[in-house]
Amino acid sequence: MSAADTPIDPLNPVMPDPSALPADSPEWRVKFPHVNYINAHYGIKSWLLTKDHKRIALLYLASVTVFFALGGAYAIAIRLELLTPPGDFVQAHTYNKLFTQHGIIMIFFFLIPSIPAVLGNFLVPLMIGAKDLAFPRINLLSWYIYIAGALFTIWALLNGGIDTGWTFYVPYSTSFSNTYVVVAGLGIFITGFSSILTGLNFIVTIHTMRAPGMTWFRLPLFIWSTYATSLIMVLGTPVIAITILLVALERLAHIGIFDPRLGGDPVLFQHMFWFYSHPAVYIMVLPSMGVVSEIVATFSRKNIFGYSFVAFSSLAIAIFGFLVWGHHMFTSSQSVYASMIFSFVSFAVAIPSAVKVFNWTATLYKGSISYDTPMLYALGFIGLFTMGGLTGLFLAALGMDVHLTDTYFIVAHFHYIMVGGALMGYMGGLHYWWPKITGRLYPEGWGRFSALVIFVGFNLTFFPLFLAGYMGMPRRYHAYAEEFQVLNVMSTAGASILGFGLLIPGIYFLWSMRYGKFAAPNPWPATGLEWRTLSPPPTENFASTPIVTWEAYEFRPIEEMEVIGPAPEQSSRPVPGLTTT
Amino acid sequence: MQIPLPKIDLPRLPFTPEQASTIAGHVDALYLYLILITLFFSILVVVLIFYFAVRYRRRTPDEIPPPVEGSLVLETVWTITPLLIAMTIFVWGASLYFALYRPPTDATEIFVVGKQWMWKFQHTEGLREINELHVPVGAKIKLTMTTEDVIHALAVPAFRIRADVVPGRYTYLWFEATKTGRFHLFCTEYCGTNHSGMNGWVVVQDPAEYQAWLSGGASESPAAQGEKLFQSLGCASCHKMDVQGRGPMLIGLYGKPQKLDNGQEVIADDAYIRESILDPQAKRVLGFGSVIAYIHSLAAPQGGGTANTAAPASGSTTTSGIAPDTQRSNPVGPTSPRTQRNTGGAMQPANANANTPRGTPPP
Amino acid sequence: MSAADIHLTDAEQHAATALQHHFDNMEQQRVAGTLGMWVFLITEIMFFGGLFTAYVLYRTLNAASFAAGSSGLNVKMGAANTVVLICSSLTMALAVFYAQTGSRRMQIIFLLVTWALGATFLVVKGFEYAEKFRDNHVPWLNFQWEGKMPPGASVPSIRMFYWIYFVMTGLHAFHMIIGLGMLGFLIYFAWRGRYTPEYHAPVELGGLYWHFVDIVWIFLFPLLYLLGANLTH
Amino acid sequence: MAEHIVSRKVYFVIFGALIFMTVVTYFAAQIHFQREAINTIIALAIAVTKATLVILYFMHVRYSPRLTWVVVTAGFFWLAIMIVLTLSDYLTRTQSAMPGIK
Ligand code: HEA
Ligand code: HEA
Ligand code: HEC
Ligand code: CUA
Ligand SMILES: [Cu+2]
Repeated sequence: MSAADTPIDPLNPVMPDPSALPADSPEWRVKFPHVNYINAHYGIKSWLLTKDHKRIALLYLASVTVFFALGGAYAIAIRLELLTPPGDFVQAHTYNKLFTQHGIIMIFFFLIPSIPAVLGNFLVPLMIGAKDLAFPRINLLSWYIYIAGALFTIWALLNGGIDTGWTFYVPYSTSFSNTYVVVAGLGIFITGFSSILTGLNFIVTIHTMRAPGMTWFRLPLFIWSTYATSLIMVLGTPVIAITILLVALERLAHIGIFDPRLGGDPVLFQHMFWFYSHPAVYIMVLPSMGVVSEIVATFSRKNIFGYSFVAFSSLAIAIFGFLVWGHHMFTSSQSVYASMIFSFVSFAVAIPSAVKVFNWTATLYKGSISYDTPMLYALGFIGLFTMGGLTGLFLAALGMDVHLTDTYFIVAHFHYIMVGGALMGYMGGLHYWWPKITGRLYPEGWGRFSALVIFVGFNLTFFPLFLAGYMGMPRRYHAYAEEFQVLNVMSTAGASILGFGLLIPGIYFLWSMRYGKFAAPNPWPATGLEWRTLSPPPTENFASTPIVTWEAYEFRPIEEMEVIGPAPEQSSRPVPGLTTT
Repeated sequence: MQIPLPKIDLPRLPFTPEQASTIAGHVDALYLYLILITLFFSILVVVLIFYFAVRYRRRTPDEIPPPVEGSLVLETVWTITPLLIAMTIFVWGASLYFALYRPPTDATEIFVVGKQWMWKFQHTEGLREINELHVPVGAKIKLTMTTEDVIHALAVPAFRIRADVVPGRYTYLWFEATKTGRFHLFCTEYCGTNHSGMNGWVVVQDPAEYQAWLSGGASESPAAQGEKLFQSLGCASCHKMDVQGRGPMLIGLYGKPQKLDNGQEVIADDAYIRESILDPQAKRVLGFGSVIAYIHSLAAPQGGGTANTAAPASGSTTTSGIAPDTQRSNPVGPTSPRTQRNTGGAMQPANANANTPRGTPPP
Repeated sequence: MSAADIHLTDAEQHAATALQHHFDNMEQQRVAGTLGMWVFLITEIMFFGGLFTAYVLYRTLNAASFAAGSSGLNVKMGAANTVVLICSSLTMALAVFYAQTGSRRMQIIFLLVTWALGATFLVVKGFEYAEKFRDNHVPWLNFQWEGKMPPGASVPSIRMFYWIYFVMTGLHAFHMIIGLGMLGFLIYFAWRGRYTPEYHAPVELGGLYWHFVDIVWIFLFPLLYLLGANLTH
Repeated sequence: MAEHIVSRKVYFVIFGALIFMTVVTYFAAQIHFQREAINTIIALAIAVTKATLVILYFMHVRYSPRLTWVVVTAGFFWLAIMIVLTLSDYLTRTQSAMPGIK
């Protein structure tokens, strides 16, 4: 039976497998419905030297997954240690390395590159109708830089690790710690350039490579949030680079810019560190917000309520996010007046986030809502981000932060946003675009199941930590007082559920790459340009430059959404789901 | 001290910290306000999501709902409302902050020096303590704090106070305790290996009891005096009661065999204990080699470390035999910035030996 | 601007073999390159910005020490280097001009002159560093201060000034070295006749970078050298 | 937008102005003003002018699309944010430094 004459069943947009080829037969790639970016070239070299943004995205996907698993392993060790009050599972200095390395890896090597470098790389050209990013070679270079930075960091880890906390506060990091601060710092320094180059590439691409008709206000919201993220990467990352350079110089040559004995000021380090690291938290969450906008629109088949408000709120977050860094320093001996400014702006920067939350909720109104896995993650994101964000307000309130800073309340706050928010967004995005990325479907039932397990496990892990924090349990403690134990046991129990929940997608994603059903070009169906090419897309994305005549999120019956497929000669067999070429 | 801000007195609920200072009720009131806001918005969002998700669930696979345009009125409402609410939090939080960080002028001053990994307190009367701070209930106390090495932070959750101590500068805290009892005191700025061991207790006493404590409590039993010495000399910073500190746990030690690092075992009798105090190097407990090296470095002339100061004083074989007045003999060096003149400023961060980088760190 | 706004004749497009596959036309490619360079330059501003912040802060807190430290620098050499760099900016601009107008010979000549001026700058800088070494003003090697001590100045803060001086000028010199390498690359390809009026983006972008490095120096010179100039007599 | 070619004359005029200002700033720095700040202000004003000229003419921003203007301004604006907000802490501090440290 030829698939081409099978009508697409909108109820089940998944096509019957046209090839009826055993998926593991040696020629399966050759006989795959069409020539695409995955099967266009073979061999390890074709991957390591690729300039195709989609392949580079996969390189990133593989590398950040490794780091996520590593960071997760550290997290499990942390939770095991905290099961009981005395420090019995590992030694104090080992514990300090655990949370430091957990933080460094999760932030610099997992979360910051996760959505921008994986989904962003894959989607930005597709969504705006371009053949590639503006600078494909720089794109590849930035992956190599990332790997170089990662190798330095791994070298530091293997040699005995680093114990300064991910915040590297001086003078501990410059004069007291005798761990591999400089090597690990160098790793972060180098990786920073990867992030700068990625951001630069996105900014230029979004400005100069949009397809005809793709005006700014027709851009998918994911592009807006990626654009805002890129601004932060470009404007903020150089500052952490120079800061780390100064720490290294201070350590190696005692330059004394931060050292009070040499006339320096340790608080200056905190200013410079947070000048980057606060905006960096928006690098972590903005892309997720973009993903959530896409998912919410698609699975309620509605245009995003207040599109331009959502778009501009991303920019507002990126810009105002640079004015609040001092809220990490309320108890640091910073001037009380400066604290007031920073606190004030912190509240202001919460408003664009609020706008987004309300607009997503309003989008659901009168929609046609389905509960596929990506949607479950997106709705989870909205709830958990709201909680994480609102507890951020506790911390932004000066007098309240004095009691809460450096307690587990902080730990709970940022895990709610970074795990409950950013990670959920990333997972949702991976599921949502998985058919496009691999051309295969993941098993929906397992998807929903694991999303629920993760949601439950997550809340059990981190909610108790709010309480522990308010009771006063300090963070970065290897051994703690008895009265906090109950809460910590709950948290550890939750972490094991969470870890189990995360393992499931890890397994079925791998499984689906080989055995999953073939995906139609537009399985959900959704509206973005990326859904108007094949799954997986051919190397240069579209057969001809698309001309955009529709608004963002303009839902139409799937028959009306033509696929701008590959040139006929590229296609080795009829492509199912193609109405036009 | 009257603070013109809302205040609540919490009953002791599970998972809430005790309220033991004048400011605690004020902080809790703000906390409650924030919780209500959080609950309101979280419930609002969650309920709406659930309601819409059920009410507008997809009924036929190809249904395409009509698009809904945005609404400027709604956008304005949900921009302005959160902004206004946020501003109330800001103002409240800021006023509280000023109250927390502006010490009353009539407060009694206590000097605090943090160092890796202990807290040293000095009362204006000259009395010094380590990891324990005795204060009378109902008195306004101002802490003037600094550190010899890295940044630490002093926090007393029951009082809802906290501030970093920063090398090269003084920072201040104040409180007025409202309850007698023992309250946790934590170091909450990460400061290195034994950060989690850098904690202790604030002991709030009745004024009379406090006076007795100040004057030395001469009528106590030798064991009680010894305990006090053990605390005040800083032994407790290494020999913890409950967790493994830098020194071995001493509970259940006396009279039992102890494994040494040369493989031998000794019985921990009086002689052994005396020797261990005087000369930690003589017989080393398994697993503490590097600490011994550190204790050695404490013997350096300007350091005034615990080990060598305690040694000449212990004329008899038990700890309680140490003359009570060693308590005043500057066992850990001068603590207060004010007394720095007469002691040559050994504790000044600028020249304290603990402040020089330890060895050559790896790259 | 989007690709739709850009119209070039086919002839123009085919003239340029340098068009990369993913761009629609040369104009799009050029605009993208220029924007990319500018965005890169702001990251450079922020990179140096961290140091400028430290400088401004300590200068504000220890004005006297910084003036004293500054009086130990060689203003003449600094000024000479400023002139050298301004000249090199001019020659670089001219090189771009000749690339735009398609004069291969003049283009190469001016690139070479720019290179030579850049090298001169580094040589002068080298002499200055050597002088600092002789005067025992290099903080991690041999710092001693026998110079001016205006009221309020202190040796640690002066030492800090010298640290900032070395880190800032060192980083600047590092950028100069990269610039020289880049010029070498441009000279080679210009010599090979690669740059035409249609395609000379590398020369233009190289020019932007070179001028940026010049601008950094334009600020470093007064901030570091001129501060204490009036203390020297 | 096609490329704009700046004439050589403009380059030479700008070059002359830059050299002139370098000379001025050099001699202005030798003068001992009553208030120290004046020296700094003169030096900085000249530096800013010089940088602006380089950016506008040598770097062709004067003839560039608005986007380039935005990018350049944003760069300096962000630097200003960093410096100003950092100083907002130090210049309004009430807590004292330890005697003899600073
Ligand atoms: C992705 C990461 C991320 C994000 C997005 C945020 C978002 C916010 N953060 Fe968080 N934060 C971290 C990650 C993040 N944070 C980390 C990692 C740390 C600790 C670093 C360390 O020390 O190791 C930290 C620490 C931290 C502190 C310092 C605490 C301390 O150390 O003492 C503060 C203080 O102000 C703070 C505040 C905020 C605020 C106000 C927001 C806001 O942007 C939140 C805005 C969102 C909402 C407000 C929710 C949605 C709104 C509504 C539903 C409407 C109702 C709204 C109102 C009434 C205003 N955060
Ligand atoms: C992105 C950021 C991120 C993420 C995702 C996490 C995830 C987790 N973190 Fe994280 N955490 C930080 C960032 C993050 N953390 C930071 C910045 C700090 C501060 C560090 C500091 O103080 O310096 C911190 C500190 C921190 C602490 C406090 C330590 C202390 O102060 O003493 C704790 C304690 O419970 C903790 C626990 C956890 C847990 C249980 C998870 C769990 O969510 C982890 C779940 C993941 C797994 C269990 C992995 C298992 C899954 C697999 C192996 C399958 C994957 C495989 C394939 C896909 C193939 N973290
Ligand atoms: C800097 C940390 C430190 C301090 C402070 C310290 N000790 Fe110790 N102590 C150690 C270490 C490490 C050992 C184990 C080495 C050894 O046995 O030689 C030890 C061993 C001992 C022992 C023998 C215990 C055994 O298990 O064998 C006794 C008794 C003792 N100390 C008493 C004291 C007393 C009393 C004080 C206070 C005056 C004190 N210590 C202060 C670190 C410290
Ligand atoms: Cu001291 Cu932590
Ligand atoms: Cu922040």
